[in-house]
Amino acid sequence: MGILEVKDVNKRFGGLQALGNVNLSVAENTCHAIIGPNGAGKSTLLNCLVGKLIPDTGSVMFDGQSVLGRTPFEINQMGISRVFQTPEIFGDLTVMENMLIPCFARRDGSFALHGIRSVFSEGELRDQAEQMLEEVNMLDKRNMHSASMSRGDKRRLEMAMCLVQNPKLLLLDEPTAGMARADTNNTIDLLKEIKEKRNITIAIIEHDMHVVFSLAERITVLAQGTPLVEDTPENIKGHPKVKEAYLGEAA
Amino acid sequence: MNVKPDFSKNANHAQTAPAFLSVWDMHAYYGESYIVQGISFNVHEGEILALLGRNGAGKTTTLRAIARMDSPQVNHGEIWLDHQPLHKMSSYEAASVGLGLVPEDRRIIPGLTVEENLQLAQIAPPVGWSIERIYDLFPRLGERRSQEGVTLSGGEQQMLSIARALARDLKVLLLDEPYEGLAPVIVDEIEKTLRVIKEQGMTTILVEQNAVRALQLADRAIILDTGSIVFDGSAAEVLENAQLRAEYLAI
Amino acid sequence: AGHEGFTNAPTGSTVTLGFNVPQSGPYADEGADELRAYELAVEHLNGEGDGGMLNTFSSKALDGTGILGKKVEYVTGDTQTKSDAARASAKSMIEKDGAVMITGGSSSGVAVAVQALCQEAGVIFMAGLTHSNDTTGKDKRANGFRHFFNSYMSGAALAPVLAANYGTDRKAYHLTADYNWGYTTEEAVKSSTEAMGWETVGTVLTPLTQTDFSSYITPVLQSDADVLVLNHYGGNMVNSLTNAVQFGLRDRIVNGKQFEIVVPLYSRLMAKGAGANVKGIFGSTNWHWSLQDEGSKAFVQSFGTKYGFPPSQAAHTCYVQALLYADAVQRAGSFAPCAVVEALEGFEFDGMGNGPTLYRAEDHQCFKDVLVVKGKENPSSEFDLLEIVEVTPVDQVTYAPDHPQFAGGALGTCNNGA
Amino acid sequence: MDAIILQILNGLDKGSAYALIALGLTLIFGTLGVVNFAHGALFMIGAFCAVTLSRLLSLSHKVEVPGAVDFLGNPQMRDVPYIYDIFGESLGAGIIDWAVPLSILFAIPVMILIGVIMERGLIKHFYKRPHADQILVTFGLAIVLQEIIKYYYGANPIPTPAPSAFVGSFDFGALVGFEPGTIIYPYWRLVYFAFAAVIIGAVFAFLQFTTFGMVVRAGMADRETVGLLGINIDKRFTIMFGLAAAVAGLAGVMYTPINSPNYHMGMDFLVLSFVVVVVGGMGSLPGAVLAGFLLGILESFASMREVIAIIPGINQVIIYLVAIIILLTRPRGLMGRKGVMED
Amino acid sequence: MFGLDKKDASLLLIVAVLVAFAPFFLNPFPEGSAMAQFNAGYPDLMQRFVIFGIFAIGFNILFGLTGYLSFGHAAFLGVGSYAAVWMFKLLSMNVVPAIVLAVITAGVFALIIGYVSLRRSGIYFSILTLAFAQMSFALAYSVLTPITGGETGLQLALDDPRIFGAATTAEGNIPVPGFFGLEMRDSTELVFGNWVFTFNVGYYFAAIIMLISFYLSIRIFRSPFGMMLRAIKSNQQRLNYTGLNPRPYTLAAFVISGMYAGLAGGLMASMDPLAGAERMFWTASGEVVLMTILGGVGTLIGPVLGAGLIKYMENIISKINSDILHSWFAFLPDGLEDVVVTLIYPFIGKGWHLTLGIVFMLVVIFLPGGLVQGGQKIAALFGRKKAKEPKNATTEPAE
Ligand SMILES: Nc1ncnc2c1ncn2[C@@H]1O[C@H](COP(=O)(O)OP(=O)(O)OP(=O)(O)O)[C@@H](O)[C@H]1O
Ligand SMILES: Nc1ncnc2c1ncn2[C@@H]1O[C@H](COP(=O)(O)OP(=O)(O)OP(=O)(O)O)[C@@H](O)[C@H]1O
Ligand SMILES: [Mg+2]
Ligand SMILES: [Mg+2]
Repeated sequence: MGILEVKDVNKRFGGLQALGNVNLSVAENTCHAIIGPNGAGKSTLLNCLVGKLIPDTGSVMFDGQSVLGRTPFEINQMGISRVFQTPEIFGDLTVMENMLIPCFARRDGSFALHGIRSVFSEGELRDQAEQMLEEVNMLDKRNMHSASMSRGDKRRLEMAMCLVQNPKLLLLDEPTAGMARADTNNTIDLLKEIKEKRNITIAIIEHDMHVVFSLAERITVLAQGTPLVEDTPENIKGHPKVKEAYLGEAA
Repeated sequence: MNVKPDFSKNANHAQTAPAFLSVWDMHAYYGESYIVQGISFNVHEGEILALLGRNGAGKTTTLRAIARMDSPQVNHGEIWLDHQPLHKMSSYEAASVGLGLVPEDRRIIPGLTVEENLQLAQIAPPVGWSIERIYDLFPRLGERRSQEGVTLSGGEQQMLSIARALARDLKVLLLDEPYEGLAPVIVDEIEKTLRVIKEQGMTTILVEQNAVRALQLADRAIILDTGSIVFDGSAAEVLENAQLRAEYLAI
Repeated sequence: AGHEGFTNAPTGSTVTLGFNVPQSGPYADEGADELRAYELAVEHLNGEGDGGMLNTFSSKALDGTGILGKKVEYVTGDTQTKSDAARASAKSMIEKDGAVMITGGSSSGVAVAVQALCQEAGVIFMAGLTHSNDTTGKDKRANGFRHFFNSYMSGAALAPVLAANYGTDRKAYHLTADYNWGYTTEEAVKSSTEAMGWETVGTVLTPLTQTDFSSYITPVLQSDADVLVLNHYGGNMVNSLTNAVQFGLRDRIVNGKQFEIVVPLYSRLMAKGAGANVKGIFGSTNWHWSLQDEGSKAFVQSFGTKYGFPPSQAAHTCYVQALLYADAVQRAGSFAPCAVVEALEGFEFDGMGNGPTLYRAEDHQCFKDVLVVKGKENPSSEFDLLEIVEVTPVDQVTYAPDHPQFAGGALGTCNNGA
Repeated sequence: MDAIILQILNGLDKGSAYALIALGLTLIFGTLGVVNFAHGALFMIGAFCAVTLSRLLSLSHKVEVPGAVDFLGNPQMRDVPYIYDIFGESLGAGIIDWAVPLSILFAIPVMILIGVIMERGLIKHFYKRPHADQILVTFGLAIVLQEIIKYYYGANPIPTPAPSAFVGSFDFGALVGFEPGTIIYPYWRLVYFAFAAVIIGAVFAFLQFTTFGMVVRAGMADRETVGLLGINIDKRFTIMFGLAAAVAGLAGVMYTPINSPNYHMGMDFLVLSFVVVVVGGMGSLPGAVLAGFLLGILESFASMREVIAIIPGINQVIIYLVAIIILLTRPRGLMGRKGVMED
Repeated sequence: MFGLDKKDASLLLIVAVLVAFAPFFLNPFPEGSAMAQFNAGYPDLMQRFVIFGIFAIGFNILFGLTGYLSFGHAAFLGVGSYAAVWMFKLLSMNVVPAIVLAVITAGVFALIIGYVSLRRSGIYFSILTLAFAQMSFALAYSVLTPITGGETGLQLALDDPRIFGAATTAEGNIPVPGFFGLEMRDSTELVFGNWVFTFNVGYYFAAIIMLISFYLSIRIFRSPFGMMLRAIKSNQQRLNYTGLNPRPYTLAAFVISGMYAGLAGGLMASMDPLAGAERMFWTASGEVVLMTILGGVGTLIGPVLGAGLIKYMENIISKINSDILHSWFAFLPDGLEDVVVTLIYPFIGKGWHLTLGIVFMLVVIFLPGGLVQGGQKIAALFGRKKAKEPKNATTEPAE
């Protein structure tokens, strides 16, 4: 029984069957990759997990509880954090403030009215935030206006915001797209390390096979909304159907 | 190897050199932050130039400056395209003389369907590929033609963004991380297309984090670091120079 | 400002009056006319110009040397026809400019609000144009005085004329502005016409902010009413009358009678705004420049000479109020509000238009003749829009101080302030 | 029954005024995304185009009226319009009589010019600024325009009647078998209704059958990208603004015989037109028109005595009440587009 | 100091000093001089400055931080003043219960209206709040006349019950509002040669409340709550996926700013015990929006400056008439004097709206950040702070 159990999930957009009978089980403290051609329904699947979309049928259980019918913030409070395909950060805020908000969310729950206390008196949270920034190599940018960062930096920030929440399940939608090679490698290391240290389960969508094969312990290949195969990286690499439909020459 | 092109201060290089697109001593700012710090380079007709560098090096800024976007502001410098002074034009004028940009964040226009996004590109002359031909290259777009553009999957949006550039008759194509978020097979497909249009005489500047892939395609390469050119030479040279690769590209 | 036992006692050789009129908003033109009248009054008080009504005023206390020998100066302010703004403006006159008397205004809401303020601050308020019963009814104040007539008087003056012209067997339909002035006017007209035998078949309240009255007019077509009474003022009246005429109400024959429209309170500016639609429509007014008594003639002469056109009723009332205040101070020998109140209470005078007039002590309301007018069929100029049908003698419009339409509220005692 | 029919007519008529004003506003506000508090002022200026033209036409010289004296005892003067001297008295009077319809021709170029100047000179710099800044600048502009009109024309309403051919009413009821005189409707209001229909149709057609609408919509969503595609969006925005100003102005011109124009009539309509546009849904022309008619009709019904008797004061609040109900039940008004001014 | 960082503390201190010495600053011209017209140091206007300052500070907590533009905030001010006047009528002339009730009533109103309106965002939210406020205005002006006094406003009367206080004073007048014996309208004057400075109890009472409100608003701006509100403005989506529920935050901001408005309303009634329905009209709501933008949205002190400027224009420029103008330019030769007066005349007195409109446009065109930005420019000009190094990192909204 995995920490995340997706059963028979279906989702239609008008005439398009975006997800068809998707079953997925992610074991605790593993890294599970979801790959597949563009438009296969990978992001849609993640959207169903975090409450952005509600599946037409099927069930999604996390940690023994159903996530369906819960609002996004409730699902996050259960321990699921997500990095989006296009960076979603608080553009008007500084990097440090961006980091503090998830810290508050973790400490205080979905709503707490600290109307008078100063942000600067939150020493402990600031330390956590700084430490996380350090880990993603962004400490020097902590007072920067986050909207004016380059895109690779925005991605790293978003990932840091999710990691600092110490989620049980981390959902990553192409986290390294547009990231420089060096940072991609750092990210791989970081994710590996954090997964071990903090006992985090990771589900990752990636088109960069280097990342996929370095991180994933299991891989699901999704095509046209249905899982094609699920297997270990080695087997996937050699799988002829996957090669033809997805990997092309890269394999 | 740290070659800066040799421009004598007084000569207007662009009028003498055989270059097709020529950037001369360009300085670009976002508000008060000084990003592109005086770069000069030439691109010859029919050439593919790879523009490489770390996150935040200023690649996107350079492309946006050439495309004459409102930000960054180019405070100094000249940009010539085929003997026309781009630096005196606004972005729509630059587009009308044959410049096209595929922006890094795709910029699909909300509220418009896929087809309308493409039609929009063909309103102002010069018109390039027909919409049918585009659908041949990207069948997925054809299938989704009446879907709202922004609801496309990430990769589909990237296809649409490239397609929109092809829908115009371009002399110079600026590609900002065009492979991002695309399945490996599609990347192969696009690479082929780029070769084809190169044959037809299109000049291309390619910004890409996957440096190896970019260098295999490109004729020449420029490496940017914190807003300055640190290398300008043939693509093969970069692939061979391990030190350069390690220092600036981490590969 | 010094301390002589009352607010803003004038110390130097001058005395400052505060003219608080609408300078912006829909009544700005009316306010401008009021201001012209005040400027004229100041001129006359200071012995400049031809003296205007000072020559015809029955009291001869004023001699053209200012008030109690002090030259009259004035400050102006904008009421915006909003009670808050009017009070702010009046306060600045009192607190900053040291005005001993505030006068002006062009709506009852403003008059009542400023009157209360003056009471509290200990200065005299001489109301400008305010027609609601409340100003000298439930909201009366000891420091406040009204020369203008009121809703009750309109009703009392109009009813007999309407009965004489349209008969006593009429069915009236009221459209009434949905606020205090509208309520008092409707009540006044209703009760006095009903006393003549008319029947009221419907009353509908219309929002202040209404501009198109068509949906209120068409039900009139459906009712069996043969008279429409428009208890509207200003822009409301201009629009409702225009709409009523558009819908052909005046061409209708109902119950075998010609359909008629009545506008209880008329002003020249409103008549101008409504254009040809006012022709032949009855209403009442406080004063009109075509009056031929000596006072009116003198005023029209000096106003017309100075500004090139005849004064409005608002201008008249304001001019008269300024003179009455000055005269009261002169007679009392003091600017102290309580002395002025004493001098004005029960004061009888003549020569200011409207015939012999009484400032009644019980409620500080002037009692004088009221004019019933009618839109003129063939105006000879852009000012000649109304013709006087009848000058209703004062007795006919006088009521007891405890008349139910004026019930509630108390005058209180005069306040000299600090 | 006839009462209901009359109220429906009233509603349609009021609705056509609302729809027309909202149409112009939605071109700027719903389509260009500029919170234009000066829209009411444009409507008002349109109305004053009519006033101005009728004043121009009746420019006069003075002639002494023999024997009469004015209020000061001087000889009475009479105005004789120059146009009488040119065209003779009857034709001259006829032209003056038709001043309001003629003003349409006068107002179109004037309003387009005002719209274009306003856009080029001012609004252009505010597309990228926050809505708050747009509010401040257009509100300032509205005040300035109002005050200029007030300075020259005063604060009092100025009667501007319809041609005498359109004075009087049309007996609908008799046409369909009701008792004569029960369902009558003024000619000019019928004209207004027809006029509104024509303008609305024309604007729809222009935006529907050309790519203009799509380009402007795209430009509002993302100016930068549209520029990248070689489209001069500024020019189109200017045209759009001129068009919107002309629509607002024409609505104003035709409204003058219904209610005498005054300098603050724009402000009176302003809030209402914003409500209509938003209830219709941001960025939707049909929505704005539909909301205009809907609110017009509901307002008319709410002003009936029978209705007020049941719910006192309903006529005071009906528009806002309906607006609240619609906005709460339909997230983006009647037909709003997603993402337009939702943040 | 007070849990503020140095910059904020010094801002608070500067404001406190300005407020305390306002009677001097605002009356720079000697009595009787030509320029005395521009003096604003009289009680009513000074009270208005601080009261509208409170209103704008509160409004800015909602609009400046969350970006939710309420176009109906005047309703809360109106409700607050009605509540306060009713307290005066029923209970006593002490301002404390009146103000407390004003704040509570406005808060309850804000809770209801906010709960409903916050179901929508952007312009849809604005129109919802506008609709509620317009309904309140229309009803208060007409149907609710027995409660609100309608057109003439709710006033005190001689026959009010006033359970814990005298219905009338010894002289037979209506008593005035006070704070345990201190009457709000009491003033002392300090005469200094030709200068007269007025120190008014009501002003200082309101000013102290304003300083407290200002202090609270700084604390809110710098608190986690304030940060959440800015995050809502920036990206509500992300906030949701970060495990935070935006609704209670916006509602809290709405209620707090509604209570500020109620406080302003209560104070207004305490200075001048009358409450009129026009206070709730949309133009009144629009005014606070304009004040905030004019001063600088999201800045701490901006809204107060904006409120000051608008109230100054309304009360000072509108009072200049042609007589005063002539007396100013009397030194010019006659012909020239007339020309100058004719040129200026349209902009003063009854033309004050024109000047206001022009000021709005000029400020927003040349100072995109509002008056606060103007202040910064001047400060930069005097080189005290030197043009700060590249400002790509606007860490906090500017002050
Ligand atoms: N709101 C929507 N309405 C209609 N179709 C949609 C919507 N959202 C997604 N789709 C379609 O559903 C399909 C699955 O999309 P999804 O974003 O899940 O793909 P993906 O696997 O993440 O692809 P990529 O790798 O390109 O990001 C796509 O074809 C997309 O066009
Ligand atoms: N709008 C902006 N305002 C201010 N600074 C900006 C803005 N956009 C980018 N910058 C800064 O300019 C620098 C260069 O950014 P640019 O986006 O050109 O980098 P890049 O080379 O494209 O990086 P990436 O590979 O991450 O896309 C970065 O340091 C970034 O912080
Ligand atoms: Mg995806
Ligand atoms: Mg980039």
